[in-house]
Amino acid sequence: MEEIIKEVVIDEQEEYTINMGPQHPSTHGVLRLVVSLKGEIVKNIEPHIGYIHRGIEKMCESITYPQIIHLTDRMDYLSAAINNEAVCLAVEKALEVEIPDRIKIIRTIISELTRIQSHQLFWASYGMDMGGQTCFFYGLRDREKVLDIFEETTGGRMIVSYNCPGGLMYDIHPNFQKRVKEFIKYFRGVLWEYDAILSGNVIFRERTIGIGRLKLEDAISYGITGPSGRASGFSCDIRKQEPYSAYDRVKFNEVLYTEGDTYHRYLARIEEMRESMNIIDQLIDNIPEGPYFVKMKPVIKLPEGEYFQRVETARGELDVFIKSDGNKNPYRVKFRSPNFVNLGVLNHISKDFKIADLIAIAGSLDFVIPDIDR
Amino acid sequence: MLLNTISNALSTLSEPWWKIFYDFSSLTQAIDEGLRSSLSPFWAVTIEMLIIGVVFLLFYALIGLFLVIAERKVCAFIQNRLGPNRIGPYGLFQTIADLVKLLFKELIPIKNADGFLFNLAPYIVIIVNFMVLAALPYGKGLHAIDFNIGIFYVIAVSSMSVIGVLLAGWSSNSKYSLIGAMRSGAQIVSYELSIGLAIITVVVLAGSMQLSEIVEAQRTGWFIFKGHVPAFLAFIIYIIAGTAETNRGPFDMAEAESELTAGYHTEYSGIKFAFFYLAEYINMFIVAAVAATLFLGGWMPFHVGNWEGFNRIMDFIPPFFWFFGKTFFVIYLIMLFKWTFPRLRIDQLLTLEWKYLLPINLVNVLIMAFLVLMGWHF
Amino acid sequence: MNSIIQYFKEIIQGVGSLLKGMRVTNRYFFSPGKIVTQKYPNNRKDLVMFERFKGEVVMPHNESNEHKCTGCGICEINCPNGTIEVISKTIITEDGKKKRVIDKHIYRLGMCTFCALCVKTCPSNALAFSQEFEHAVFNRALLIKTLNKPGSQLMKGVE
Amino acid sequence: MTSNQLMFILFSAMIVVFSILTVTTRRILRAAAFLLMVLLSTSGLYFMLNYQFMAAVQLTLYAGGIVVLIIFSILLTSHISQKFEPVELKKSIFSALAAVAGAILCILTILDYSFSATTVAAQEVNMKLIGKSLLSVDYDGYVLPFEVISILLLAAMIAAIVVAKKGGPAKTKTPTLN
Repeated sequence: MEEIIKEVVIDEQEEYTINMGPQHPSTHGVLRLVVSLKGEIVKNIEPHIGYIHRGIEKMCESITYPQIIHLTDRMDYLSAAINNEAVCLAVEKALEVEIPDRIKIIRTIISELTRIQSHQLFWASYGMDMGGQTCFFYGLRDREKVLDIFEETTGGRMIVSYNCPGGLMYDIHPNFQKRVKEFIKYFRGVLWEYDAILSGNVIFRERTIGIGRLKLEDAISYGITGPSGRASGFSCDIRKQEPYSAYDRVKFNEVLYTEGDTYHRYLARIEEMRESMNIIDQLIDNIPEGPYFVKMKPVIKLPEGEYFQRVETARGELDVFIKSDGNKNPYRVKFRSPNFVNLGVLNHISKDFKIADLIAIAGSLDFVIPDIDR
Repeated sequence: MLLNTISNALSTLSEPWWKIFYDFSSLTQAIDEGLRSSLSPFWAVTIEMLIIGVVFLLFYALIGLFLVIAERKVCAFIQNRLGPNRIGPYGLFQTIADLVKLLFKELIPIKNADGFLFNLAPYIVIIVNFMVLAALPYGKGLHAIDFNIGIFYVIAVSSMSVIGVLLAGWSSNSKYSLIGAMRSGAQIVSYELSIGLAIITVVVLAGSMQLSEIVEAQRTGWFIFKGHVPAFLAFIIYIIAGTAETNRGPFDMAEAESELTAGYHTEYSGIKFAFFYLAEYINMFIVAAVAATLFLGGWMPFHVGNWEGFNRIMDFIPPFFWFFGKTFFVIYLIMLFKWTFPRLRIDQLLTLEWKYLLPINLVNVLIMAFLVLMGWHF
Repeated sequence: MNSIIQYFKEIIQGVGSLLKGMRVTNRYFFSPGKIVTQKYPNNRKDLVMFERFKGEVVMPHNESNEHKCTGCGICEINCPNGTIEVISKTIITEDGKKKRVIDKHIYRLGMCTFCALCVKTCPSNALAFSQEFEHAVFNRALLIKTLNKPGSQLMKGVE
Repeated sequence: MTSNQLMFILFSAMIVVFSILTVTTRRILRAAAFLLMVLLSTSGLYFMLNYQFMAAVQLTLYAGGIVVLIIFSILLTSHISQKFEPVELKKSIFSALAAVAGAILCILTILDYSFSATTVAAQEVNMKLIGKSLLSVDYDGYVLPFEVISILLLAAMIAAIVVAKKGGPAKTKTPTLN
């Protein structure tokens, strides 16, 4: 059947193109993939991006440092708190501010909760991409609990704007620790369902194992970071390599696989949720008392120079580069967003697979389109 | 006049009205005799056909609407949701509102589409559904046509529904539609083999193709119990292949919305889309009804050996309800498949058929024939 | 022979994994207590938002229609996208001094990104977030709000 | 007029009309669709005769099998915008003549045969009888033709696989069905 379609293609053309997107159920936003197909075999993919470009980097040049935070929320909206943290860390590094432990630990917990909810949404939408719509609702059901924790403490659900240069916007809510512990307990209890419904399912395994294999050297040369890179054996976890906030005082494993296929990219995220829960377990009872912010000058001016900070978002390495000319606005801000780089490898790994595999591969790279376009 | 005839016929019924639920043949015979006594045979037959047509139209619409709401509710409960809950009690009238909406929606003409085939395709699917529905035994004596070759007729007619899908995909002049149609063509054609062989397993056990006889043969026990392992295997295979045949659940490659947006009915809108949508649900009903008839004893109540009291209680439930109870059980199974499993890829789908279902099925038929020859079934 | 065993093993394992998934979904189908849907417009009465929820920026007034806004304009400076506009006027107080007070504190809800910088930086804590989240209106002009109520005055003791 | 006659006229009219449409339409898939209608009407005639086995075979083999195959191959090879050129006048005259000649021959043959009206009502054919005669080796058994056709079909299937395989194995990483 496949053979026939391959050889006698419609209109006797060798290849034909399909526009996947900007509106397509499985591009998770306004990504447009121009896919060349030969029958059902993908021959070439040309991503067209920019449908949601807002010029965040340019906008940053005209606003002050505390104001930049709210824009970073809107890049990778699923790792909002981690993006905030990146800018805050860069600014604090520039000003050489000593950050108390309390802030560091709270930041780490919020980051890991962010990571968990991001991976929950990944699991949900990946299940949906693969046709198992029930996954979507189970994933969102569990994510809701994290979002409630965020909402109680930060006032926002997705767009948290919780970090600010010098600390946090608010202190943690009195219920915070209790609720986080409840959530961890609950989530440990339902995580086996994720395996029962998707990870262990024979259809899912057949569809993902061995599909879209990314070799270690390719992962490194394309700069694929985050769980997608670690599934290929690329040890790229910033939390291990350049520990920031409180990551130097917690024990956790960097989830590494060598297979590099779709299934292991998926599995890396599931395992990361477990690791994140371990990290939170270690920190949640040890939040020291103290202020939740360091008193900063009313107008923050960075000394002239270039500042750089790397953090590990849910999707990979986010680098913030700030060049300051001593003003209250940065001279230039550059974000190295993980999704934009990860998108680059899509054509490389999904060539010669079927169109259904393309969905699986693209889903396993877990794009957030606003982060690609910024 | 017509109503008079029917009410006269009803008044001649000797038994109380609720007895009708146990045996419809007295009712249908009474109507037939009533019509024939007052009209010429030509008009009697015409009016009977009309009555049956109207009844099936109503039945079709009701089953379709009910299944849509049922599916939405089932999937909602599976997913920890409430499902439709706005229109009517528990949202039960939601589908009626949807239907009204679809009726009023614009039928968007497609540029460069083959208009004739584009419009024909949904009707082919619908007509095929009707033709199959007519042959199913719904209860004792509730049977539009009882063919000698009943089950063969059902396979024969349902094999045509793929034509509607193929025509729809091709005439839409859309690549997504065409890929969807191709997939569904390959899928339906290959899974028909499994359905056929699974049915043959039962036919071997029953020794007849007439649906009423098949049901009657299960008076002493449903075939799924009577034919022990082979019948059970055939049931499983039938359910899997039936799910694939209706383009549902993990086999919805033809409309795979995460890949092909909506597959073969991407370009359809309004009531024509509703036809495809409805036909999918009626197809599911047909598959479930045939499964209930062949494997679960049709309208036969559940009996256990010689537990007289238990069997007596089971007999109290009218056959009509037995049939629908079993059908909805199978429908629930099929829905559970859809809402649990991720979708297969097209080549895995064909591998499943040709590498697993078909060989097992062939061996299964052989074993069943052997069992029947040796008389080892119950 | 080995491959035949493998064949059946695959089938059994596959069916087993499918049944495992079906057990989960089936269990949820028969446990209506786990439903998480909130019937939103019906539960309006007992729907409590978290106290920190950033619904919209408001200026709390006390019973005698007094607020704490001095019209300093720090919120306006801190707002990253020009959501807030503070229009002040000069009045002559009882003791004959000229004093700048707020005339209108204009808040454009449609542009607000809820970054909370205005609330946080306000020196006199005049602004706060309300838990109101039903912002839908038919006219965009309705999203431009004046936060200080008509006739309101600066609270005593706030400078 | 009895209802039987009415149905007969209806079905025969459908057969005639759709046959003509099949050969006159200039779009290939429409021709296939009309052919499907012809086959359906034919099976309707069989149903009228109470020859249900034949009718169902007509449905499975022709409507469900052959037409699906035809449509499938059209789907694979032709585009929706393709239309046939109108046939030349000379060609159409010749084919019309050939058709008329064939029709005359058939009609003459039919008229030649004296159809004796039967009073026996049409009977359903027993399925067991059909099954037994299909597998019987007696004089009127069909086991030999059955086997011969099976071998023919097997050969055709093998040939089809060989033809399809000509292009060499697909250069895909995923297993394809062969």
